[in-house]
Amino acid sequence: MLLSVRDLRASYGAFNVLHGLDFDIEQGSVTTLLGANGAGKTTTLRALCGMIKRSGTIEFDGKPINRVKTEDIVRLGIAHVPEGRGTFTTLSVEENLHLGAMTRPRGEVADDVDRVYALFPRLRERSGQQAGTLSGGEQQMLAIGRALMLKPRLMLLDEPSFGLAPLIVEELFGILDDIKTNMKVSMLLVEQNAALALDLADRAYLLETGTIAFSGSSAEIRDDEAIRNSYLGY
Amino acid sequence: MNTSISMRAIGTAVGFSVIAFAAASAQEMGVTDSTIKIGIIQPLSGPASAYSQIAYTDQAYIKMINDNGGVCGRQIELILYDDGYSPPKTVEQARKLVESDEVFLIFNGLGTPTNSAIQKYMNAKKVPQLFVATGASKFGDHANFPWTMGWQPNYIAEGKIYARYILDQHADGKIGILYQNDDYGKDYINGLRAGLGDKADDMIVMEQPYEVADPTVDSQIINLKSSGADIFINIATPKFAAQAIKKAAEIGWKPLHIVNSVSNSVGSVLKPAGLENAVDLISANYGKDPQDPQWKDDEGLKKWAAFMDKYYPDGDKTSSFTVFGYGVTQTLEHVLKNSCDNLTREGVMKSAASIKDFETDTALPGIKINTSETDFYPIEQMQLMKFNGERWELFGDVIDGSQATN
Amino acid sequence: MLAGIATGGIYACMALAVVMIYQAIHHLNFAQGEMAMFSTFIAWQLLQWGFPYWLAFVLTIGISFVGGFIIERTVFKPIENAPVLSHIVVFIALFAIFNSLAGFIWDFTIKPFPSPFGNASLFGDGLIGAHQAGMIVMTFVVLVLLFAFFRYTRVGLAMRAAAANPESARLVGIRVGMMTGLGWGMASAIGAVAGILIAPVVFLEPNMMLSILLYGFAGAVLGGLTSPGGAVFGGFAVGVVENLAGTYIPVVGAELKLPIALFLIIAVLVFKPNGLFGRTIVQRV
Amino acid sequence: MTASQDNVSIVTGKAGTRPVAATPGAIASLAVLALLVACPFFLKNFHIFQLNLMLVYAIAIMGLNLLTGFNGQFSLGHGAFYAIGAYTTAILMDQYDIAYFWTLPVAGIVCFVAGFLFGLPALRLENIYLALATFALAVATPQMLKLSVLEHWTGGVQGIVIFKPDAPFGLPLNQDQWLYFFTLAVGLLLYWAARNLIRSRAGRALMAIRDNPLAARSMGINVSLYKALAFGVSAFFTGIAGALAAIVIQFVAPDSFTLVLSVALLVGLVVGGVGWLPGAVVGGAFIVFVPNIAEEISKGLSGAMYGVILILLIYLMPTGAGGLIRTVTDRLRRR
Repeated sequence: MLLSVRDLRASYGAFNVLHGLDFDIEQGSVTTLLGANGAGKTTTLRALCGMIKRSGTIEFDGKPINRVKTEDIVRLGIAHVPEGRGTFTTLSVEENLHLGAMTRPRGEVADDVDRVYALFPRLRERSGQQAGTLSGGEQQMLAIGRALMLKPRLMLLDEPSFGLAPLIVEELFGILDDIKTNMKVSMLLVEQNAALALDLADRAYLLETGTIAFSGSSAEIRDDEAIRNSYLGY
Repeated sequence: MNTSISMRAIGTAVGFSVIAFAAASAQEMGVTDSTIKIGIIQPLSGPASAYSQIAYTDQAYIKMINDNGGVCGRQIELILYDDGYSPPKTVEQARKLVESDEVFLIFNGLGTPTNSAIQKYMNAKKVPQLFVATGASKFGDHANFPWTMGWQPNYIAEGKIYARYILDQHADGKIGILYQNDDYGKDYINGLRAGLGDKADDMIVMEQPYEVADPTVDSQIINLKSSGADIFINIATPKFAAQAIKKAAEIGWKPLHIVNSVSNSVGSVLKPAGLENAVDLISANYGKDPQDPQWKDDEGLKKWAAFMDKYYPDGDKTSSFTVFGYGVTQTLEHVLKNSCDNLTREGVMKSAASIKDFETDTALPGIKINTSETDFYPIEQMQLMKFNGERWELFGDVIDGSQATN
Repeated sequence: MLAGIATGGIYACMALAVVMIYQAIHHLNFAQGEMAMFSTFIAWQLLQWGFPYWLAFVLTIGISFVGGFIIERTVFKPIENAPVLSHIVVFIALFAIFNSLAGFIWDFTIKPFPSPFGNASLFGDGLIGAHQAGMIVMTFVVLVLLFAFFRYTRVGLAMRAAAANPESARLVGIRVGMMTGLGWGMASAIGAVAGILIAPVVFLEPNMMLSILLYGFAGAVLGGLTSPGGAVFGGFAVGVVENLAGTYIPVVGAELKLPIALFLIIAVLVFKPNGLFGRTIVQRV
Repeated sequence: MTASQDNVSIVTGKAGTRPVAATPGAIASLAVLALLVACPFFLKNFHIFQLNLMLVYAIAIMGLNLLTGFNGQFSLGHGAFYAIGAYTTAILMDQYDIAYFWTLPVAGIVCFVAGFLFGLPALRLENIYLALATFALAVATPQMLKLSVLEHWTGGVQGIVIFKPDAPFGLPLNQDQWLYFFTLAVGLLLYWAARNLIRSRAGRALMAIRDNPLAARSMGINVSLYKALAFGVSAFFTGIAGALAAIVIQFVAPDSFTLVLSVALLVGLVVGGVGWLPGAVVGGAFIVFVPNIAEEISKGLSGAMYGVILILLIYLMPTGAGGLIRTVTDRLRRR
């Protein structure tokens, strides 16, 4: 098991958001967290990375990381593509990519940048531009490209489709699928768009007000009409 | 400035107060059988804190008085407060001294705006505001403010002395002036213009002000040079005066350079500016410069040096501030001694207003302190001097600023 | 005009230091001038103890760097989550502490500070002296070094990232606290250079930086807080404008040259809110 | 002012955002008020004078708080409005023999106009640029006051000396006591006005602009007008404080209104609590008393002591006294 989470709890100040989550992510698989707004999906990702206070056990590759600081969790190979993309808007596209490989040896970086450009040709065209001037879709690509620069073992993706046009979303998920199959990067995907997420994911967890309401393989969930109607609304 | 209404009103208030004297009790506020309580308010922090050496010298001198048995058989208890050169704070501290600490008098407050802020209060309370450390001419107004007295020569008088020198020696010169943009600078200019009389407008070709907040006066000096002036009157505080002297030399401007007495200390102005740059400077003074070798064997300065070693070893012996503090506190000692048999606030003011030919250890030979009921300006004499690259050389007679008036 | 350039060099020096710390912490540090002053006193003390000039110079920069780093890590770490205004108040507190300490240790009388470039008059009938020229050259050298550092080194990039978006910076593994500390250290070191260069002109004393910092701010803001080159230009521009205002505006010009200069700067900002050379950030959602 | 009004403000930071249990806050504010009223009868005149200054600074901080705490605009230059208020009063009293109490509204209105006019161009400036603009204002103030062309009115560096009023109607109070109560009354009146302002539609608009200017604009709020008005109102309060200061200190001079004053007001605001009106009294107390405490500790290092005290206070209460009280009451209630 790549990541194994037991009894994860987190709160914002006095306000508890997660009430004890258990879930696992297998090596090389894509897992998705589904649920309504406010169910605690983003909070789960932030808790995993140590960006908010959390309790419970989180084991990455067999090692507990629940006391490790965000900066060091990154060094273990967990890349987080945060909500709102988190690009460095004042820096250039290329600099953003370089930042993704901050924790890795310098020598390999240039090749990796090329690899990301191969994946996202649009970024190559705009390599010298300020990231803030990119379109929403391009910024999302940049965020994912930056995460790849880490050569991550696990990628946490927070609503990559948010605010993007359908065509762009389709392109993006195509690339994610590519990353999954060709680069063998494990992913934990948070999505509003359940249909899209389930297509990509192997396994899904359904989050309801800070607890896991249901879990199963993507296929199981896709085929369960009751769940689709009551939780996913499609 | 139209403050005539308030001035008159204050005069009336003071008139009433004279009647109240009679009621003064035998033991004056701030005086006991064994102590006299005195307050000092000076900027110990903030932008004017360079002057704090004066306060610490005052303090050290009073310690010396106490060690030598005090005055009038009493020890002096000194309370030193910081006003940061902010008038509202001065008011607060003065009220604290008068109403809470109940001091006998407030001595050697520093600064024009700060002393202005409490002048009326002190006079209404009838507490002596003695020997304020500013040369503004307003602090010698015996008619309206009988409880306030200055000490050093006032700036207007000094300005007149320079004017007379210029008229005597360089009557066809073109004058460029650097001045601090406040009452201190303007008093000098007023004195200078009064001294030059009708010729003032013809002779003064440029006046360049600077603010205390300015980082340098470099651009002012460049502008003065380009104005074609051949007499440069430098009315600046030590830091800016030193900058001006240095800059003038750097840009090769060699006018007849007169530097005001506030900034003629060899140690704290001319040395930083470079002694070679200061050759042929003209100034006027009333006190001895401790850096000047001609006073090496001077009795007065030896006493001062011994005092510094013993009571204020951290003090800067090259600074004119410590000389100033010594002189002014010595004058206070003199006044207190003369009022032992009437140790009241009124008695102290009377004795302060009847000093006859008193010479402090640090005053130039021949400079005597004289006051009377109608003369609240203790030091009025100065002597001109020229810098020879090493020390000041006095020349001419001791000039009485009040005589130079005409 | 030339007279303005002479003083402008000083402002440019300080403006550069201001921009540096702005890059690192996204605040204007009101205590920066006092820190620079304190560094300069350290240099002065070293010289008094007989150190050769350049050794003292390098040592001072080193001490200042470490000092700035330590201040950030000790004073600001505990309140990193406090509101911006609380930080500003702590800047003010630091200002008071440095000013008071310097006065206490070295007293308030002015001290001459040597110039490595000498005081010879170079050109313009002595309007620009050797020291002024040296100062301007030094400013440009520092500028180029900084530019290279931020543009071409990893640490430089990491520092920029940490300042631009601390949360994202953490997510790529940058130790943001460390970067802020480094930023303080560098700003403090540059402040030391500025102080050492300025002191020969204005004389060393605890209040020497008070007004220079204001001009430095003005220059930095005029040039654009994101642009070190702009800051240098802004510094010179402030010096020139101030001097021209003093010379050519009748009646109140001489007395009000500083307010007039500031007024002009604000007028520029009203029309160009990011400064003359500041990058405009187009944010698309 | 009723007790219940007070209580809300003590407990919640942003007035009216949270309903709260009545008693502890009401008792606390009544106690503070009672103490403020009783003080002059026990203290020496000098201490009354200090408390009076504290109230004056508190009023000025209240004005600054309206701008910074409730409208999110930053000012390092409020000393300028304080100065304008003080000079308005001083000139009116000195040159035109106008009674001191009439000068207050005039000073307020003059400052309102000045603040509004300054606010208009400042609208285009955000954060640091606004800070610089107001900083420049603070630096320019003493120089403007010194201007020789204005010397006829301002008295130049020498300043203006004015008279301290006696208690009217033969009240058995000395000058200091009377002025203290006068200031207290003006302060309470302004406090009442400020609280009502914050709770009014206009107040909500101001806070909406602070929290999210874009959203506020889309809600149909005229952001520019409100921001300029906020500057004006804030200057009105601070100007009245300046006017009171002139009367209490009996003296105005350019050196009274340097950058140090503006900085002190900002420090007072933060120490009292940004966005918490009663915090102004705490801030006022800080401005008046902490430098004295620092001086007591060490003469030579008073500045350093002041800085250390300030840093410790910020550690103790990073969001000022207001924040501290909020946290404490929150904790008490949860118990």
